[in-house]
Amino acid sequence: MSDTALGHARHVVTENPVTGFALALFILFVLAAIFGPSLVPYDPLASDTANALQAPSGQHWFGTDQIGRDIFSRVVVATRLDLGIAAASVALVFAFGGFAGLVSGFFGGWVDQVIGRVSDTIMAFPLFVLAMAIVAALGNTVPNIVLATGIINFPLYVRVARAETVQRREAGFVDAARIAGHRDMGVLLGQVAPNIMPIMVVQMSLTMGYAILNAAGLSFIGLGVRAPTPEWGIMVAEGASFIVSGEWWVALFPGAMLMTAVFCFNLLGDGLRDIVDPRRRT
Amino acid sequence: MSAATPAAAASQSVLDVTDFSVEFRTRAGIVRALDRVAFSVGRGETMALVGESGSGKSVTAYALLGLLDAAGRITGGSARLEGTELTSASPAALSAIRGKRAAMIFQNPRAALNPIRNVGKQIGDVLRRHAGLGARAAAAEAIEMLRAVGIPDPARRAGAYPFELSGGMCQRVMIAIAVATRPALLIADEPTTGLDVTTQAVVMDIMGRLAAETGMATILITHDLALAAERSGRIAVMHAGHIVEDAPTKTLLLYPRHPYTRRLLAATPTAAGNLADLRSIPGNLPDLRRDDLPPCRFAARCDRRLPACEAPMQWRELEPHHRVACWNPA
Amino acid sequence: MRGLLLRLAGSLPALVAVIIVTFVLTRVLPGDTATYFAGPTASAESIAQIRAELGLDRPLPEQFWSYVQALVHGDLGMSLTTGQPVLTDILARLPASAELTLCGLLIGMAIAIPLGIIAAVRQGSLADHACRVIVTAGVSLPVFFTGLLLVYVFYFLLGWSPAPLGRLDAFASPPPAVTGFYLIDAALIGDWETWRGAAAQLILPAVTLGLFALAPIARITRASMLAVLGAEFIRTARASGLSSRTLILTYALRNALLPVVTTLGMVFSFLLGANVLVEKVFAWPGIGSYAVEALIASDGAPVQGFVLTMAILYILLNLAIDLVNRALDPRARHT
Amino acid sequence: MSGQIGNQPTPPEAEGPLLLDIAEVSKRFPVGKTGWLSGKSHSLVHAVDDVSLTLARGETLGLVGESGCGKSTLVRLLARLTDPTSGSIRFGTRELSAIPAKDFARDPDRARIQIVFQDAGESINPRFTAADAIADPLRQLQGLTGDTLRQKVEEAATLCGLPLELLARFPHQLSGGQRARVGIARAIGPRPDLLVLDEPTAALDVSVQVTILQLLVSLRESLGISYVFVSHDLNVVRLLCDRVVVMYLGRIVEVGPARAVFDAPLHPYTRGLVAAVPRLDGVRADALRLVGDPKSPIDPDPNACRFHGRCPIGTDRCGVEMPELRRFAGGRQAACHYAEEAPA
Repeated sequence: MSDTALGHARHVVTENPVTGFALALFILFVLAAIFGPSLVPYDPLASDTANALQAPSGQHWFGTDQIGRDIFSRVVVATRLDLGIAAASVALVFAFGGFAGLVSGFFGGWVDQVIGRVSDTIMAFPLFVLAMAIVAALGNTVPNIVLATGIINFPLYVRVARAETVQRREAGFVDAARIAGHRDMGVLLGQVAPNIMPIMVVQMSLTMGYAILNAAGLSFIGLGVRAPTPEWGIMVAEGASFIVSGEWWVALFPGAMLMTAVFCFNLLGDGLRDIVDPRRRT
Repeated sequence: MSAATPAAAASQSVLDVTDFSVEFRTRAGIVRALDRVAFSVGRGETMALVGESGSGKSVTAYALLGLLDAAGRITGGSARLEGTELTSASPAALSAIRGKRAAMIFQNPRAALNPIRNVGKQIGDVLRRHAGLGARAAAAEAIEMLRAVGIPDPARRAGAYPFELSGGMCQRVMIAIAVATRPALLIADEPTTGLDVTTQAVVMDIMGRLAAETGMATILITHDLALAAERSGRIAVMHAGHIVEDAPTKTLLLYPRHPYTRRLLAATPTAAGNLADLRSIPGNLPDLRRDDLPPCRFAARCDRRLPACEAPMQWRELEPHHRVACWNPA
Repeated sequence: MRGLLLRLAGSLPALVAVIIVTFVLTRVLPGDTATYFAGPTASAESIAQIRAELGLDRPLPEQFWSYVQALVHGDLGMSLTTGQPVLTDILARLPASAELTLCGLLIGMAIAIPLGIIAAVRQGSLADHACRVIVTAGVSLPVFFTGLLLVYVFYFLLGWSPAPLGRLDAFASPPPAVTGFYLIDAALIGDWETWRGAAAQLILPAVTLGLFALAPIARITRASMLAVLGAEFIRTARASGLSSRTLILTYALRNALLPVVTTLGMVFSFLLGANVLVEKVFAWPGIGSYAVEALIASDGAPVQGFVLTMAILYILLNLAIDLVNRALDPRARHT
Repeated sequence: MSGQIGNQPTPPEAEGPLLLDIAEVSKRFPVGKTGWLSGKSHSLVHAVDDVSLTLARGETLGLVGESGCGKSTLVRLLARLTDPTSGSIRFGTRELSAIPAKDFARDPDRARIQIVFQDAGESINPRFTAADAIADPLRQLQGLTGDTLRQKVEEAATLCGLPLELLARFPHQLSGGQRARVGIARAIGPRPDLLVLDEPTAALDVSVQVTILQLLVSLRESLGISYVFVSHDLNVVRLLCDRVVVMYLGRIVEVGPARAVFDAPLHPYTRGLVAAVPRLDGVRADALRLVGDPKSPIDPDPNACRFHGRCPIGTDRCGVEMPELRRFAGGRQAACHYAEEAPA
């Protein structure tokens, strides 16, 4: 299986260079997140008012902001925080939402009812507004952003995991496993879960992008990460007031970085979906 | 199989197919799905096209009516519907023929109907397109068609949606759509597969009655030899894109001549036989993507194979109306 | 009719859930609610006073009961920033947000639905490739960033747009309020100059939201149209020789629209969130920027009122979508 | 698991001639929404209603009926995949109905009741190879590992005519006939006493069907397994089964030796069913037609014959008095007020 999957993956990457490109970009982002802070030319927090609002140049590739900080350094350093928040929230929701959906779909009954009600309640809010409310109520900290982003993605994970589980619960191989002597939990974890895992991984890649956007959006309106911490959303917010006076670089570079990261995860998710389920190609 | 004279009387024939070939271009190569298929169907006649999965019986129907998907194309031969050549007809001309002069019904009737349009309107759509009726006249005629296919309380049922009807009812609606314009030819592609046998019997009765009343020719595509035996006047047996034998139903069942037909009959459970008397068919269908397909695609599975079988296939008319594509018929 | 009433009743649990969650978020969770409500500059006495005023010293069920009672009477508290009842503020600002969101949605739908249809009908064509690029790029755009880019290009570089500062030029006066939608109100009295001014202000933020809504709608339209075109009943329709007009519009499109309508609920959820960000970028005097200002001032009641309003709006939207769905899909009427 | 005395699994030789004895088994499912406001619905689908039947050791019992007749539910009941609402299921000397389905997976009798599923492709975990699939019950139920396991897998495959080189393949790499053989090999691996065959050849072409049916006959002879064979194809049932049970809307309408039932049906439904089966020798002009559709299985009238309204010979009595299964000569039973023995 892994042999054919790998072969198929290689086939997809060669057949679809976009996925290969996304993969390369992804690796780049991961490297920036790990090694960025020790590689950047300037201290991301060091201000230099003499050199405030400098356009991009050989010295400051992405220019400097209103108090003279190097935007390139800030943008690179921010990668760790932005991706970290997104990855943590996706991991959180994958574990809880995925498991809830699995259990909900497999056992049905009151478990399904309760999990369904929780999902419905979350879904009753516009999701970004709910995230705002959670962070505003719990306080402006990184763990709270992670939590809020996880919570608003919960219904999505439940729905995907539940739908896939229900579909497989009806499949003959689940009955076959019972006949072969597996009990509920054995069937659930040993037979159903591995089968829906690839789809959940695709889901994770697709929601990474959304999680990044959500966290940056919160910071943009002043919730979440606080200045002067380098974070893409805040940096765009700080640059916003200079757009009308023509200092485009202050907002553009962090915004472009943000966009590229999200784009990368979306492309990767689409590519992974092609690998997992070639029939669902869009 | 070239230069074949179709068995049915030419004067009465509705559809004449000769040397009809179809290919599919796929990633894994060209599938030679149909090879020089030839048959004809006369007015009021029901011909069954019988074969196992992959034999090409459905492809034949789709290709005739111009319903092949983008990968498939007709590579040769001729198909004349009441004198009109179908293989060279433009898409617009085919669209004008479909549903008017030649209609088709499918298996899985509930999925084959538009789920959010009531059945009366779905019948009406065909009438408005092909019979030039206005909305009101089409609606009235649709109710008459529902009555004609034996649906009780047709005026009320015309407002029903497919999900509100049983599978058998849906198939009757399909038949009503197909015969609404009194086509000369009806192609029924596995019309009762998936329906219960009691429903199957009723649906087949209705098709038979309508064919008798209107004189339309029917092609019944089925994998079920027994159903073909009961419901057709003539059977053409298909194997791997070839028609291998074509004979009046009784003749074919009593005196099958092609080795594949004999094998197929020997594998079909009957009301009286024993399991021990049944024989399976050894081997598999040849891979139709091969470039070196043998002239007889059954040769590799055949126990009557001769050196002569390497020669190009030809039809042999063993007796009037009984043709077989075999060098060594039984 | 009975189904309609049942559906109305069906959105009650969501409403109850929303009220409970808002209550829990503001009153129960850690963090001193009185300090939060009193604002950052409050003294110890005023905090104590507010605590008593809010009844925070009473048991939770009792607090909840008075909270619900206040809600029923439309009492969402007072805004410390504006000094007005929150309900008054929100009602005054809601039309601005509604006009913006609806225009954004209309722009998104007007482009996305035809694009999705063409992409599906002509698979592999230029339109199809364009659709795929737009879909993937579109969902990757941070909406606040798109807005800023548009401002830079159309205001700073080209000078085609007015400054991104609200619904009307500072010197213009708004049309008399009928609907609160400037475009409609100005048109009603035939004041086309004001109409043009309002439209000029509206176009950039609305396009920003439209670009945001475009991707998910185009994606689902294309996918569902493709699925429907491959369905068996389309094959039946083709076998019946129906014209391509009937085939695509009556048979394929109506079926394909069902998932699109359902997805609009999700799109609305995103749009209402994006609305907050866009209002901030364009200094749009809607309820989103109201909430953001209150958040910065740590003014609790407006934030809570905003969350409730958004959630109730969203419930109503979902109700509307459900009704449209019922009208389109006979199967939905039976469940 | 089951500690009661007298309810222990018994060695087969100590048991009587009956392998399976099902008495008055019913299965009902609640239907309708159970929402917050709409309240709990009390409507029930009577999927299986008051079914009693027996299976002798070495016998093959056919179960026929049309879609919705309850045969799939009955299969799940006697394979102990679902719990009956009421009634008794005796397997050997042991009462199984009291053991919840979710615990039966670890029951010692699990290995003795196995199923061959309808769609062989779908019943094999797509992540399993043929060998994994066949090995799974052997590992779970008999604790086999290593070489013993491999040996048993190969033995089962060989018995089912599955070439050993195919064992490493995934289901999508096998043909329909080969998948069917994997399904059968998996089921006979633990050497069950009862094998439930749920439409094992429904998806196969006739040429392949024959080989699978013949394989089943040879396994029955060499392993001494009893079969419950479910099919909608009466001709196939007649070929394979000693006795046949005909179901209609959850109830048994006729039981008897297969040939007798099909050649001279007692119940009007069976008559209609038999008449509807296409025959190679052509249609009979006087064929009986069952028009209309079955009634709804939701909350059916307990006092009316389920076939009433569709029945060609029914009277008012059938609407007010549920016919019970009556015994007829030759070990036959039929549930019809007007069933009469065919003249000899």
